Amino acid sequence: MSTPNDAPPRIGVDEWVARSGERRDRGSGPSAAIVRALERVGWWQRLAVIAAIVALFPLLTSSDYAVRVGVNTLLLATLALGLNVVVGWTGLLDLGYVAFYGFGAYGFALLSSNQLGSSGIHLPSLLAIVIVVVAAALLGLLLGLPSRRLQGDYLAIVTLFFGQIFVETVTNVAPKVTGGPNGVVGIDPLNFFGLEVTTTRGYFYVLLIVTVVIMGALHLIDSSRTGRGWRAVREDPLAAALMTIPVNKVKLLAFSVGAAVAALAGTIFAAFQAGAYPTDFDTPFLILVYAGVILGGSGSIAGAVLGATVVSVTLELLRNPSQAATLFYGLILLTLVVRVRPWRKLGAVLAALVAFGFAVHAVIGAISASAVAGHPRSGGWVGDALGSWVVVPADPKGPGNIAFVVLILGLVALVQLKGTARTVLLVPLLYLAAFVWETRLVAEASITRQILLGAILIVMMNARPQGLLGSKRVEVL
Amino acid sequence: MNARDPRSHGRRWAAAAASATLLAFGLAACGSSSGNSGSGSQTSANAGSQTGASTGSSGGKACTAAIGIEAPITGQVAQLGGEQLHFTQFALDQYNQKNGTSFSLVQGDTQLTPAQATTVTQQFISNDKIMAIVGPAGSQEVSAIGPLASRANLAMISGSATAAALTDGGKYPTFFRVVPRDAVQAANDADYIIKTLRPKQVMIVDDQSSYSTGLAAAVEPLLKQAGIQVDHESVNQKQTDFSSVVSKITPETGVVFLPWQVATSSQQFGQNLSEQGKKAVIFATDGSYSPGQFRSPGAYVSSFAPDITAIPEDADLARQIKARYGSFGTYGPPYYASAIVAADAIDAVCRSGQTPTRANVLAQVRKTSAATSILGQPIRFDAKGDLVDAKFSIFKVGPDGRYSAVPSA
Amino acid sequence: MTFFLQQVVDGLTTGSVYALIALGYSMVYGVLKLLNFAHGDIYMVGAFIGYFVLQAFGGATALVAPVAVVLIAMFAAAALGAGLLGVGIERFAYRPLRESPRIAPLITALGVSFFLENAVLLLFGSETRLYSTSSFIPFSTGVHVAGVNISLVRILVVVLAAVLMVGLRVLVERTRLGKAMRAVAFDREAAEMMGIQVDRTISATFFIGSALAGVAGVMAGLVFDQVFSLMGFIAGLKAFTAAVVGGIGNVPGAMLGGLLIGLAESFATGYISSTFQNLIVFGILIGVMLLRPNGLLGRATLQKV
Amino acid sequence: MTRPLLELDHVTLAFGGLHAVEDLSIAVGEGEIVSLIGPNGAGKTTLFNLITGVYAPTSGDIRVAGRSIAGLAPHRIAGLGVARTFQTLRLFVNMSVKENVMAATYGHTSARMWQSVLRTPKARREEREVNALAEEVLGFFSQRLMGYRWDQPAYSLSYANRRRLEIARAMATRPRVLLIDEPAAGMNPQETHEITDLIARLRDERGYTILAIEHDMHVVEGISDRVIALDHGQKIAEGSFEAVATNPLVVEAYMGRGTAVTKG
Repeated sequence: MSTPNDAPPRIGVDEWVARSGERRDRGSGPSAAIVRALERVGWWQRLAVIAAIVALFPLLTSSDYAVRVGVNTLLLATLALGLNVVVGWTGLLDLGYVAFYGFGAYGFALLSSNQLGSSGIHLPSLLAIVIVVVAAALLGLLLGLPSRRLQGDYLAIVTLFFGQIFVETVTNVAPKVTGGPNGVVGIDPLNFFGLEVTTTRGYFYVLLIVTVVIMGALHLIDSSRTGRGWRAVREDPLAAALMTIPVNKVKLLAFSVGAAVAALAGTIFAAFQAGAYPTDFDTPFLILVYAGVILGGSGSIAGAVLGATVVSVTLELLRNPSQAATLFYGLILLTLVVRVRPWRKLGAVLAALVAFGFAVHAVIGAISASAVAGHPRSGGWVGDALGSWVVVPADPKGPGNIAFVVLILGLVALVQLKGTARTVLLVPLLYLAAFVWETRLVAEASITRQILLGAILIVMMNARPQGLLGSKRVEVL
Repeated sequence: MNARDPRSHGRRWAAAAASATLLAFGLAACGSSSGNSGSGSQTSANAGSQTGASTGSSGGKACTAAIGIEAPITGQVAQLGGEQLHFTQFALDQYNQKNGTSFSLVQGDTQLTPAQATTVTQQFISNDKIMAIVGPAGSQEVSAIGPLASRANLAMISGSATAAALTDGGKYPTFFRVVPRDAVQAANDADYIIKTLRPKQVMIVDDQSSYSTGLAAAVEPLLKQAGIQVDHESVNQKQTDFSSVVSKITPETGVVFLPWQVATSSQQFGQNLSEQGKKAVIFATDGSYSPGQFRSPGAYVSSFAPDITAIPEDADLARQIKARYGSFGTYGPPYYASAIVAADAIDAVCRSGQTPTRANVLAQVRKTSAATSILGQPIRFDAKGDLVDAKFSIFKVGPDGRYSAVPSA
Repeated sequence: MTFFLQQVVDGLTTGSVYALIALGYSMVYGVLKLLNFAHGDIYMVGAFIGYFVLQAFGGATALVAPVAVVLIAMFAAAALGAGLLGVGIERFAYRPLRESPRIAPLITALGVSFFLENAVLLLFGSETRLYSTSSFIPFSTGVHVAGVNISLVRILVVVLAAVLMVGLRVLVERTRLGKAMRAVAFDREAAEMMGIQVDRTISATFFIGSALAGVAGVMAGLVFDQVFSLMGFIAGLKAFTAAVVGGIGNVPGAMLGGLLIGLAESFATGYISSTFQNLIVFGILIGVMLLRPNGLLGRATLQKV
Repeated sequence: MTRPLLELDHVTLAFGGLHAVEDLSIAVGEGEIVSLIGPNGAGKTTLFNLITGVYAPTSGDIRVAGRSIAGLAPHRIAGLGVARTFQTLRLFVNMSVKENVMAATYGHTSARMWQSVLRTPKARREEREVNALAEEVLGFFSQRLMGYRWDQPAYSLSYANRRRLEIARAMATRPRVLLIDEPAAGMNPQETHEITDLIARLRDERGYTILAIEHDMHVVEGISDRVIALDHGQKIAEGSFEAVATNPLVVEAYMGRGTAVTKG
């Protein structure tokens, strides 16, 4: 996915025309053929094809868990789509976004449970969703009002307050109504005209339809007057105003659309989980939505969906230690293949690595038997394969911790070094990485998951600052 | 999609298509490999018992199964979850070693959010090696995953979800807890405060968590009935300085009731009290029961178990855990007990010659009858999943920070 | 009066800690226009360094050196360690992204934050560590004014924070480095053409800002006792708020913002309601932001059209 | 002079005690090209900001075709037919060339968001019109902004082309009055020459009334029907190029600051 020109674009450098031929001729082989085939059809055909592929997914797996991860992914994707309107297109840093998700969930919860009144309120889902989404859109308008006066990071902080206020309010104010920290439970499932959605697969398809419809709608908006207005406001609010665009109105509209999309996702989430709890709508979740939008490429519809997918699926893969191991070793190998050129050098490094491992294992084993008494923590064939290669002490915690710190320092040194020294250092570092993984990281699977998520974010953004599908942008400060 | 270049447009869509396919495969991998997903973390539980597994005692073949733990292992309350994880891991390691079983532990980090707890539970359900869940930690998580676990016949044995509503009306038939419900502790504490401490005024400070507000709501009416004036305050769980709340304590306030989740916060509250020279006595609940961390002299702590470090049979165990994982408080021991309940149930199924299934493990958990436990009391469950004969002990913190049990009123 | 004074003392201590963290936020923002979300975690690392230095001296109850020496060692080690960590983070996570859209380093900063929090969790475990300050600086060694006991620790924290802030102000206004920092903040390219070593200046900014956060971490340990891997998250959020409310990029503004939030918190609890403390504080801050859209001391930058 | 289209009536703009524009009265007739000259800091761009609503006048009135626009929001003023370009180019740099122009039709279109989503006949018709308008406006610059450049992001255009695009974008707002801020700044002699022609064509072919700020006296001489000289926010001279250029006050205003009247 790398572009030929990795330098950031600069104003006034007319590389566009010069590179048009290159763009046209780029790539050969199957991937380029697919690209060309897709270019020939319209956007909605593409969307339909992708939707159809995704729709097959629940049929291919028998696991409810996989489908549930799909549901979570689609929820995150929908949220990312809404946030993309506010952040990616209109350029408003909204840190209170996830409150609308919560608002949607709580709104639906109150209108579809026994929470209010003596026998509760149980509206038909469609009605409840419409009420909640419209209310959220209005609330979005209201909370967008500060954007008339505040810009950039100042707007960010005020919206952050709104997000916090939402969590505080549902937790502390009127716990009789919102259930306080225990939330609202016993929410009705979605029902449309007498048809109840009760299975995970059912929710998957409901969400798939919602996501695809939103993607289509946003695509049409993006290429319409409204979309151009949003992006013009992002690029230069003052110039936009002088080009007949009512900046404040356009900003409020963006807030409102974002809020409505988030609330829609919230209603489905509440029905799916059959409960709404305050801790689900706190800042850590907001961070994930942002990560999705920006990782995918701020400003791109497909990017928002892809980014959310990457975030959600990566987090799930990391939940399972054996998959995490595959990801860990796989990523290291992939990085090596991409970064170490030519092939001969790569071969040398790998050979040296194997030899280094056996040598270290032999030497340390000769000095102290207990230092190699442990077994690699990775189970399955990986663990067996590494058994006599990587050193695992009987009590690996202390050495593992030290190695972890040394590994980080080593990586720091690696970036500083150039040439042969770099290649030479690479071998012990790779070994150290395996050592740390087998001694500490697998044992603390849950913590490792978070550490790797952090590392992946850092590496991904460094590798591709504009996001996976984003286009390179010029920023005028 | 700023520069409307149809070509780059197509490329992005192609990438989206490719990644959607990738996602499908990824998810399929999630699903298909969940059957053996235990293998990854299996070793983490029985790493300490490599030899244990071979000395099988139950009919020649080792009893093999996985147990899932749901706890906030990372995130804002990792203090609690870490301890829960360590005790569970330790319990299973020991159990395997003693009984020749081969029970592995699968970690499920929920960060104390119901949304994540639901996903983790679904993952556990998909993993057909998992026979029981230890946890989840929070009452709101239990209500979120209760229906899922019930449908899957999956027993969940919590050591910290104490909200009374969870076992009312048998909503979650597969839910059990080895700790008494709020009502028991609330009645016990209120009784002691009213009859022994006899304050004119009590300040209740909750920490806005599910655990805390539940206890506070149960204690408040009892105190009021006894004619005690109650001042209810509340602090955010993430707060670290309580001086402002402490400054609101009047000389008439005899007792400050702290149903808090985090022992070190109670300790900080005690510091702020003595810093401002206030004379009120702290009465904390089991969330603060942690001899290493909450040692405000003169304070009272209630707990569902006598000090496990004071039980002679537990002393060795406490020492080992401390050596392996560092100091601990109130959240670990019940998880040890939960893990043992789960392990015993699976082992019992194996001993009876059956292959463990969720249904027969669940039935066995329901029949649990342990004469003793790490908590120093027998463990049996009533029809709703609550502990039978739950008792609470009250401790006074001495000048040296040591806990000593006081006779109940 | 006693009650009022008590709230002031509480507010000032918390506010000083927030202010010190906010300074780093603001300085980094000044030179890079980057919201360094990992800043709160640098503060956490500082608190841990202080804790381990304290343990190295025998721990709270059995100090093997005079208290003053221990304190100096703790602050110095935390400042140095945190400072170097900050420089390292800038060098490896942010520098490659300097020419990218501003939102990219933002996500990188979140990644660094996740990484630091959980690396510490992995290395040091989940248990909360306690400084147990009262064992070596008893509460009785304070000042008693109008019925309020102001402990020595609190005085130390407030005074040290004030000294550091004045020092920083002098540094920014008077020294060569300060001038370079201001120049880079104003226009990086122009500064580079004027012969200012931009990379070095940015590194220095990160060092100073992070060192201040490290000192704040030790202060928090001394006053609030608890040290744990996620303590930086909420403190960072508060400091971010303080920096923005004061006028981001503005040194006195960060101090003012920190103190304002500290005082608002203690007064909200003391006089209105502890339950709604955060709601009240956020309400006040939203009001401030709407009245002064560029922060308290931030100047509206006149747009050149 | 024909009927005045743009009138400034005793306009004053004060920032605190500082008077950026003081008691200024100007009238520009329909179809006229008027140049504003004056040394740096004379208040020329500030005057543009006043007319376009970036600042509201402290006192006095501004009228377009007899209608007062003082104090209106910038987008409303733009909608009433006042468009401008910027001295420091302010394009929507990350949008394509064509989108830059299309965005500027916002005020003259009215399709709601839902209409765009449902692609109602009205939305389609508007979109077609906007598209045609953009192509037509860009066509005004002949080969410079044609065809293959439409999908190019604005940032990648050359400096001169970005200046042209600014004018094209302003044209898309359907202006009656076009305020052009230093059109020839940074251009080479060839491009400067082209710009001079272009401004004349803008009036002759499109019928815009033009008020231009310009430093290059050759350009000023080439385009202006009339020249107004400002200094310290006040009008110091008005009339034909020759009359203003030789006006002693103007010469002094420039010379006093060490700048020659005829530069470039």
